[in-house]
Amino acid sequence: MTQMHIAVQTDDFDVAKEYAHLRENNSQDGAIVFFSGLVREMNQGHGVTGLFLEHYPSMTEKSLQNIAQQASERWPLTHIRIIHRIGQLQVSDQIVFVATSSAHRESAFASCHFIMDYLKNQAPFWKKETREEGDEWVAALEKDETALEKWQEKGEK
Amino acid sequence: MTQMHIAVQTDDFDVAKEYAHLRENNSQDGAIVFFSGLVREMNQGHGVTGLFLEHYPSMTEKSLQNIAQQASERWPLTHIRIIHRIGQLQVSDQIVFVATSSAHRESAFASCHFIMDYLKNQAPFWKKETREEGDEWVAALEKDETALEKWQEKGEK
Amino acid sequence: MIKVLFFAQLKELLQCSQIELSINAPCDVDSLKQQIVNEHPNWQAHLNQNKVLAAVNQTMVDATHLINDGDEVAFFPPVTGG
Amino acid sequence: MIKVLFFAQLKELLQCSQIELSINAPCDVDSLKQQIVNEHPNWQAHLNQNKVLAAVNQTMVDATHLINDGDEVAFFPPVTGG
Repeated sequence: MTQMHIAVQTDDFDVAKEYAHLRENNSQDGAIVFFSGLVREMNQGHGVTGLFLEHYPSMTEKSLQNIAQQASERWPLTHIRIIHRIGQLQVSDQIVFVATSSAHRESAFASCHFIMDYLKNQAPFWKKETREEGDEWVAALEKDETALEKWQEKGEK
Repeated sequence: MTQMHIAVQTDDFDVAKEYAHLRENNSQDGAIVFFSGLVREMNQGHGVTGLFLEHYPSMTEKSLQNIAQQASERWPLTHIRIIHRIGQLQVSDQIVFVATSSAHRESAFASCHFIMDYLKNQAPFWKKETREEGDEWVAALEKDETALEKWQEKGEK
Repeated sequence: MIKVLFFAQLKELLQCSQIELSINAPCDVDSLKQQIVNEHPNWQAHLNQNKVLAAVNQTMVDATHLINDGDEVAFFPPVTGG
Repeated sequence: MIKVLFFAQLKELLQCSQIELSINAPCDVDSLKQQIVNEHPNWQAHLNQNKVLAAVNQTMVDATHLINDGDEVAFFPPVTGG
């Protein structure tokens, strides 16, 4: 059984606390991988001073649960932790945290990467950037869609 | 220029401090990936109560520097941090930490995974496990050697 | 009656976050869109954009998915979280 | 003179961590191994194992690498860190 923790919140998160949760009473895992996403000052060629994260409240956690469930069926994971922030954020703020733990590093790396790739394509969040020239919705990138292909190819083997 | 920090030490490391170093004065990066390796209580079918990490002192840092250098030439990274512990460790102890930061998640995931795969194959560390049936040197696994193939294939494209 | 929600840029373009309407259930997502456009002709260009995504009861679906009375439907642009 | 170091299980099997010896430089790694085995016949099985790796001046090398006077050579089992 994979222990899953999923949160969608306006508050910031503490990576040290999240890491402590992954290690707590955990003597079976040899590998923890985490990803942390931050607000960049430059995005798609625009200077950015902040961004607003809108979401679809009743769908967001359900969508993240579904992605975590897929990862837990595909790799032998002890923990999955996903936190995504919503609301107003500034440059360098933390946006998203994904961590997985497993006996071995291949499962931990692949599952963390898989969750981020699917989150980018399927979780109902939208970013509106505060740019020097005015507020603008961020355009979805084709590369995020093609990022899913690597997981589908592997699934067919 | 990639900022590199490489340490080989008996002391434990603090993941929160490492993470803070990666975020410090860093408004250009959107992605941080880190890997943390821990002592498992079961390894290759044996119960383990601890392990001793031997290394080749004058070669260790040079080898990690070389791996970090290769990663920095292959992906656009702002930071690379590698810490590897030596000496006596207990179950659940932290062994190794690798973190990379980049503008985008693909570079951060790939480079962190690349560094761990090469570290496993090229950095001169050896583990002697304290097992219920006596101390025994850990055998190298073929899967760690074949893990390098994915990076060579990509390099040929 | 069904509830239809709009999010992000689509919500701003339509200047509307939510409508309720009666449908001849079951109808598919494309038929629902057509019905909405009939009632709001000036929404046509925005709602019929290729990239507009649809969710029914908080799960992403394709254009042929059948909608039943009481469902919650949502239309929104490609997602950009993470 | 060159310095030759042994590590981990190989060090324990040979019961030796370091030797110094004179070589006819340059000689390759395999020739050096042969010279060592000539001086320590009971090391042959351990040192000639397929999997024993070699480093010269702290860089891994293959069996044909040429060793010069003053080099630091090391032999060790496959690494198991991380």
